[in-house]
Amino acid sequence: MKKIEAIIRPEKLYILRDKLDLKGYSGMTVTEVKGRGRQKGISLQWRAGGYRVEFLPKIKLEMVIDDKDVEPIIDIICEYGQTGEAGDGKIFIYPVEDVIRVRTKERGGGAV
Amino acid sequence: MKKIEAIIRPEKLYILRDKLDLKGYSGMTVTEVKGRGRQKGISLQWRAGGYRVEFLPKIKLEMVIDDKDVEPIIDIICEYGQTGEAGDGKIFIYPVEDVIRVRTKERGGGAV
Amino acid sequence: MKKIEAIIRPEKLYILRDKLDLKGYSGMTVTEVKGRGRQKGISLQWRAGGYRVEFLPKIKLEMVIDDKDVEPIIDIICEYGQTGEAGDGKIFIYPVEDVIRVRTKERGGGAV
Amino acid sequence: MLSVRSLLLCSLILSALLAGTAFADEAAINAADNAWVLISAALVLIMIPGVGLFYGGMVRKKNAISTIIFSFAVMGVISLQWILYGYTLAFGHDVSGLIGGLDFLGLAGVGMGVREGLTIPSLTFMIFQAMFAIITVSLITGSYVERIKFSSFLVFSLAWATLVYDPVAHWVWGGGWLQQMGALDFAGGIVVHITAGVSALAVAMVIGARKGFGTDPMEPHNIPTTVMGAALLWFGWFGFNAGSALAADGIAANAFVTTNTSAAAAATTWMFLSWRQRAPSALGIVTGAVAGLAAITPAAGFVTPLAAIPIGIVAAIAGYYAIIIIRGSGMVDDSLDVLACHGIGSTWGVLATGIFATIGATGLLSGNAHQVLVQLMAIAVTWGYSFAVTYGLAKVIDAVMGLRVRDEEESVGLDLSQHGEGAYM
Amino acid sequence: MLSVRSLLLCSLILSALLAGTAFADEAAINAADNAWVLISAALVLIMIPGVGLFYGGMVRKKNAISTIIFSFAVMGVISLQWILYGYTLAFGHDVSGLIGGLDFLGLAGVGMGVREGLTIPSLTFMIFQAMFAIITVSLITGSYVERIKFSSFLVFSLAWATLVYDPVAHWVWGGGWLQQMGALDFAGGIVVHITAGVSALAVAMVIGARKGFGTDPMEPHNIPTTVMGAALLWFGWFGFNAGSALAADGIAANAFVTTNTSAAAAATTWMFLSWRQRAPSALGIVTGAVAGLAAITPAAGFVTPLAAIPIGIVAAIAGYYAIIIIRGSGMVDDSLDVLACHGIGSTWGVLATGIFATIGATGLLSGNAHQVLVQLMAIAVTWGYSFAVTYGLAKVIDAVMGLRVRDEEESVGLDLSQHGEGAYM
Amino acid sequence: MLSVRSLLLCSLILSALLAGTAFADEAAINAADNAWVLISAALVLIMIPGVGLFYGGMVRKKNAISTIIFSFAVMGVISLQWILYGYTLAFGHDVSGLIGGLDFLGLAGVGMGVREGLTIPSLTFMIFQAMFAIITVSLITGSYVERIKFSSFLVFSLAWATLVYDPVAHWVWGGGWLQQMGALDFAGGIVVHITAGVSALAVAMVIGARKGFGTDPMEPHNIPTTVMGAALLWFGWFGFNAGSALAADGIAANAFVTTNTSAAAAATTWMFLSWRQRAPSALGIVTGAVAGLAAITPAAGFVTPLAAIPIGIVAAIAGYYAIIIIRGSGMVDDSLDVLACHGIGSTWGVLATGIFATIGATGLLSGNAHQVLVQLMAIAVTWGYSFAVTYGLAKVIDAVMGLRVRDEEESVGLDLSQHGEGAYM
Ligand SMILES: Nc1ncnc2c1ncn2[C@@H]1O[C@H](COP(=O)(O)OP(=O)(O)O)[C@@H](O)[C@H]1O
Ligand SMILES: Nc1ncnc2c1ncn2[C@@H]1O[C@H](COP(=O)(O)OP(=O)(O)O)[C@@H](O)[C@H]1O
Ligand SMILES: Nc1ncnc2c1ncn2[C@@H]1O[C@H](COP(=O)(O)OP(=O)(O)O)[C@@H](O)[C@H]1O
Repeated sequence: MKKIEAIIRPEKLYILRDKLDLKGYSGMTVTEVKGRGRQKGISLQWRAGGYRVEFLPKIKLEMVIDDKDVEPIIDIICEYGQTGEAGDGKIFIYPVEDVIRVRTKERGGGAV
Repeated sequence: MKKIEAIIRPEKLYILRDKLDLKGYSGMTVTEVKGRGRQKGISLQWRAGGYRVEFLPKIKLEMVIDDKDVEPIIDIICEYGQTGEAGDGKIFIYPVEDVIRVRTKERGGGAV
Repeated sequence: MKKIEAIIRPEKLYILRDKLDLKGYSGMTVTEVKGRGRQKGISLQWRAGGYRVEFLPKIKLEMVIDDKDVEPIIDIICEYGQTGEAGDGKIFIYPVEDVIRVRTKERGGGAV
Repeated sequence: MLSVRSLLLCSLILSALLAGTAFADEAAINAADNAWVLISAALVLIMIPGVGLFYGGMVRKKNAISTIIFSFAVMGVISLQWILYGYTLAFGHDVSGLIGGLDFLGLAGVGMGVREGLTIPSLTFMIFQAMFAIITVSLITGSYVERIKFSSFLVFSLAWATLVYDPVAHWVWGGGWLQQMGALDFAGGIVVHITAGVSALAVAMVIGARKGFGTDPMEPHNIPTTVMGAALLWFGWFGFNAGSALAADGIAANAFVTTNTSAAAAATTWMFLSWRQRAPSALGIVTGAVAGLAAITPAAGFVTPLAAIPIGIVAAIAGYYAIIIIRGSGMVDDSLDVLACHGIGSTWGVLATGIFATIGATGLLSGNAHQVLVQLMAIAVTWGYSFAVTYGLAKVIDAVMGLRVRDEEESVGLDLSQHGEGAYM
Repeated sequence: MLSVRSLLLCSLILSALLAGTAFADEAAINAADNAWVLISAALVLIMIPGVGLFYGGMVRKKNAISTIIFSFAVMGVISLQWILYGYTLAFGHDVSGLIGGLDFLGLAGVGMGVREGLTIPSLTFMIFQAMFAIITVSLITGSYVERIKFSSFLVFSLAWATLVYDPVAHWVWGGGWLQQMGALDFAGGIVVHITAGVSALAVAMVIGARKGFGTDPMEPHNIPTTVMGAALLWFGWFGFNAGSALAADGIAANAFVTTNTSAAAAATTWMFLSWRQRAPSALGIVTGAVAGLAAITPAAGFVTPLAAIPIGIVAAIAGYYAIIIIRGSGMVDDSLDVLACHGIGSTWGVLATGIFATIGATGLLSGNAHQVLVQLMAIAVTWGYSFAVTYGLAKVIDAVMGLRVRDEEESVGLDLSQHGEGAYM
Repeated sequence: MLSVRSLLLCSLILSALLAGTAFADEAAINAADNAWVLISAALVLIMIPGVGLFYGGMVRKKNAISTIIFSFAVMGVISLQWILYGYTLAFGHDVSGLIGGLDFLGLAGVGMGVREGLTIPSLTFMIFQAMFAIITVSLITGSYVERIKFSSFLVFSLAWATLVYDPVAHWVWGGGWLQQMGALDFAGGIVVHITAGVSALAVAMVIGARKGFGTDPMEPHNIPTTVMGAALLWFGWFGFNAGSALAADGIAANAFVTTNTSAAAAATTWMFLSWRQRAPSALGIVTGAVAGLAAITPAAGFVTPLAAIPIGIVAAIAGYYAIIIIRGSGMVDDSLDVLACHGIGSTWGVLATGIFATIGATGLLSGNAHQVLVQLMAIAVTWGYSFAVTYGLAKVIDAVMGLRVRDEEESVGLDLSQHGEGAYM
């Protein structure tokens, strides 16, 4: 099993949820995070003039899935999560050693 | 070493902390997250009628621990974290390559 | 590639960002978390007397980087993130299997 | 480099400015009434940011500032509109029953002396009325939040105040034809709440629904803020209604009591309605209060405290089911239910005034069936006029400058896209 | 399908509604006093959501809405109770010194004319008093937050207002036996704060402590909201105390000044007390202010501004140590310290009135030791009565319908389990 | 163990306390004026936590409580200072035009009877003025937030009120030399806003910039809270300015209208200024309103409503560019722009009073050029005096006890380090 961790634009969350759902990927955990990268921060307004904010609001979307689902999910996220501007985000893939469902103590693939 | 990442019900945090503490597992990091899975969201009230929220508040509990502690911790979380209803959450186990204590630069098992 | 996950004191975020930036490490994701460990919580004031809070505000700093960058980044975080008191935090190192840039679908090292 | 000529020009303009206030005879001013109406004006003023907070808590976090600041911006723009020309359009000498003449343009002749027929200075009356104009414009904002362009909002607000509010205020309170016909509207059921509610519908129809309406959750992001806003509304509404007695007399006391009673009855009723469906909703309780306040507004000084109970109860029932029906229809996204709470609530209130009036007027139950007809007539005309003009106005603005922000701006949220700000850090 | 008979029935009921307001002689109304008491009533009204915010910021996030909406719901329910029968129980013709007769049932005879012995309309007096009944009920909510069933809260509130508030208000202000005995209570130390504080203790004992009380952190989730609430309390308290002069006279001015002074002295004292222990606590400063306000309430119009300083200082010290002792005992979870802040603070205030009174009454320091005895007697009786009746009432409700939510509901939080809502998204 | 001697001592002190209020003749009190000034005092009171919220939303989350509680603490400390000796320093019998004598020490002789030359009780006048002293001290806090030691803040506030506020209030309003010279300051442009704004600059210079100023983002953490604060300011300002008429007369009505107009004009102007640069900023709109309110304060009762428009417009332009220049200079960290909003805004307002005055006084445009000179003189003296004394005072406190918290305390945030609390959980 793998964990897909995608850092995405907050406004893309609902469309991605819809598209992932459509393909049967409904289990996920999201976290409000802030990020920086190529997108070099934005300037927000003070009363007069502005100030720079370098950490921008992003959403971290985490899904633990079977190995075979990695590529289709990457495809969906890249297709519907992008605007073409810097700041669209990244997907990180991590190995997962085990999964346990708290309710039933089931383990492994079936627990996801 | 392993990382245990448990997605739990928010109201179970304090009981789990107590039970883990009792067994000597006190180091942990918690994050407020939102999740969806089998538990199909809930409906909240608008002024009249309701609206559906699919992402539910959950707590992510992270503990980096020695390999030998994995099973006892899983047991505790499953025992005290469950209600038997969908939405009790999942535990994910990840490999950890190294741990460093910022204060002392100690590494490995001793740093946890 | 590796993921560095550092749990740090919130007030150290900006100095670490500056120091990391200087060395060219600018991509990162930060999350507000709460933690407990050796630092045994703090007591906050009620109207009269106090109450104990065991989970303290921390920042989780995540960076996905090339293997060769692990050590220099650990050094920077340990140097500028510490105060010498319990609660300075931990750095965890995880394996990363792949990285994809959402915008371009680039993969691997170049995507970071 | 200021030349002598430009200095002269300046001083000419300035001396014009100075001429605004006449030094009229203050003999007839009743200080108590003046104090009462001034403090009432202040109470109505605090309702305006109250509307902002009430609405602001009910939108998504990314639109919090945008929603709250609408009301504040309106305080700026309509205050100026009112003293420059709005007041005279509403309260200037009657021109064929339709509109006020320009006698009070730029507050000419509106001074510290007593206003004819009252015991308070003209300026006191003028500023009390100013607050009504402002808040009416701010009420409408609830229907188009989360998607309107800020510039278009400003143009719309200014034009709407001029084309809808000022004439209707004249018809009902400024000596216009509805007043001549005997229509009763104690504190603004017709002038404020029907115009706002119906116009909210019209502009919501033109601007279209929010992206994701009906599919994505449009969650109220901060209910305590909404409760705070509702609290300011209930508080300020005493000025709104009891201040409309324009004197600190028994009528003011009566209006104060009916206001509180209707709000209480409607809040309680709405609580039970939402409970019947599922659980006593906090949003429902405060919404009920507002619907009850809107409903009692036209009636406040004309009916007894006990009559305020059925007025409040029916307002809650009507508002509750109006929301269910309007939202259920999926036909229009009146985002914060302005039509249901204000339009429907107050339509009932205006009608109820014709039914229950016993104080200084008589209604159906005191044997004056005619009053009901007059009230119905006033309702019909105001609905029609408000809807038609607002619909047209919104269409024109949409054609000329566009009412909506771009899709991406809406997704990102108006706080960032329209104001370059974020509500909470 | 409405039959003729039901229409007739309706019109009968309605004409009953219309009869509520008598058209009495308005000649004797003093407009200034009327304006002052009306605005004071509005000021007391804003205190009620102020209590909600004050309390709401001090509970855990998952109970924020629940805590805030208690006060708002009380505004609905007790407003109605008061005009229907509460007012007459408190201020109707005295029946054996114990309770008011039913002469004002449904506001019969309570009209726009002047109230006997005063210079303001009966309706003004009635609605000013209504706000006191409402806020008293809302103060108690602080003791049982985070665990009460909403339905039981409603039943308790209604019954408590009827069985405790209305009689005690009658005894002290409505011509009842404590008033006849000469007990002094300018603005509600006995009637409002002792009854609320002591009843809070009783109901907290019956309902039991919150799950995790003493072990889990019960952290105040939003201190700015609490400060905002305290600000509304301080602001509105001017209406509460200075409005209780029932005229815009020198007594009102004096009460205004003593109110501000006691609040300031107590806030400052509490600040230093918490500082001595550790650091100047913001929660402590605002709590001190509230304790000082509660303490000066019975005394406000009877004592000099300087006397308000020791009154405030002692209130803060007493409240501070009362919290430490009550919480330290672990015996009861009076969650937001209602007994300590209101009960203890105002018990001292009632006593202090007997000591410091010099204006329109004399106390110990002006040589009238008897007053202290009277005050002590009033304190003892009110403590005893409030405790006994509330304890019994809570026991009965608990037996019949259960006071507490289920364990899981408490864990999840009352916002979700009782209201189906979440405070912040 | 209380000995007889200590009891005697106590009773001596207490009888001193009781002597505070004289029972003067109430015959000449005008109840309407009294009601108006009392409610105005309450309105000014609510501005004080309003300042706290306004400021509190603009600092970083870790300093939210600290910033908000400054204003609340000031309500405690300066209320006491004022009744004990501040009032007599400002309004006691004039001593050489410089300071008030000690005749009203501890409110001796300040009673319920009418104040000479007015129609309201001395106590009413005293408490209305108290609110001005408090709010002025609270305005300054905006310049040193996020880094001052709480103890030093308290000492500074007390000393500042005594050394700057009380004397300047005497000069301008208490019969002192500026008043004798004919300086016009209707409601506190000189006394409140110039002293506060200029002193803010001085103390900011002494305390130094926040760590990370100019490099780290100093983001406003809760803009809705700031808007709420601004709303309370606008609301309360009606009491501030229209209450300063000290009677419910036409002047009060006029001041009410000019206040609203200037706020509106400045809010609108600032909105366009920020828009020109990028987008209509919500922070900008509310800041504009406050600048407009500060500017109209000295002029409110002296100028016509139309004259309030240019006063507001210029205030916004001046304030806007003042912020850009002061921040751009990088020389001082007046964190929440107190100098720009209050100092600059009101300096313009005081000058504008000399230009536009037509009501009860004459200014340049009515042919009295001399008034401008007097106003300039008053401005220059107040700037100089405020700056010099505050700078010296801050230096002394810094030397004796240190103004700033330690570096780590600043990094962690003042909420935790100074108060042991956290704003949001
Ligand atoms: N090396 C990294 N480690 C962790 N998170 C990163 C890293 N680089 C970027 N991110 C996250 O991805 C987000 C988008 O990255 P950015 O470089 O701005 O855009 P893009 O991927 O389109 O070039 C950042 O805001 C940050 O949250
Ligand atoms: N595949 C997944 N990847 C990541 N998180 C998941 C996944 N499935 C579930 N979760 C998390 O676990 C929570 C509980 O899962 P759910 O399926 O609702 O309950 P249960 O585990 O009891 O069947 C979800 O709210 C979500 O946060
Ligand atoms: N075993 C662990 N797993 C996950 N997070 C941990 C663990 N131990 C500590 N932490 C995180 O690191 C933070 C600092 O740890 P702590 O033990 O208090 O200080 P120190 O590392 O200086 O001894 C904690 O607040 C917690 O967030």
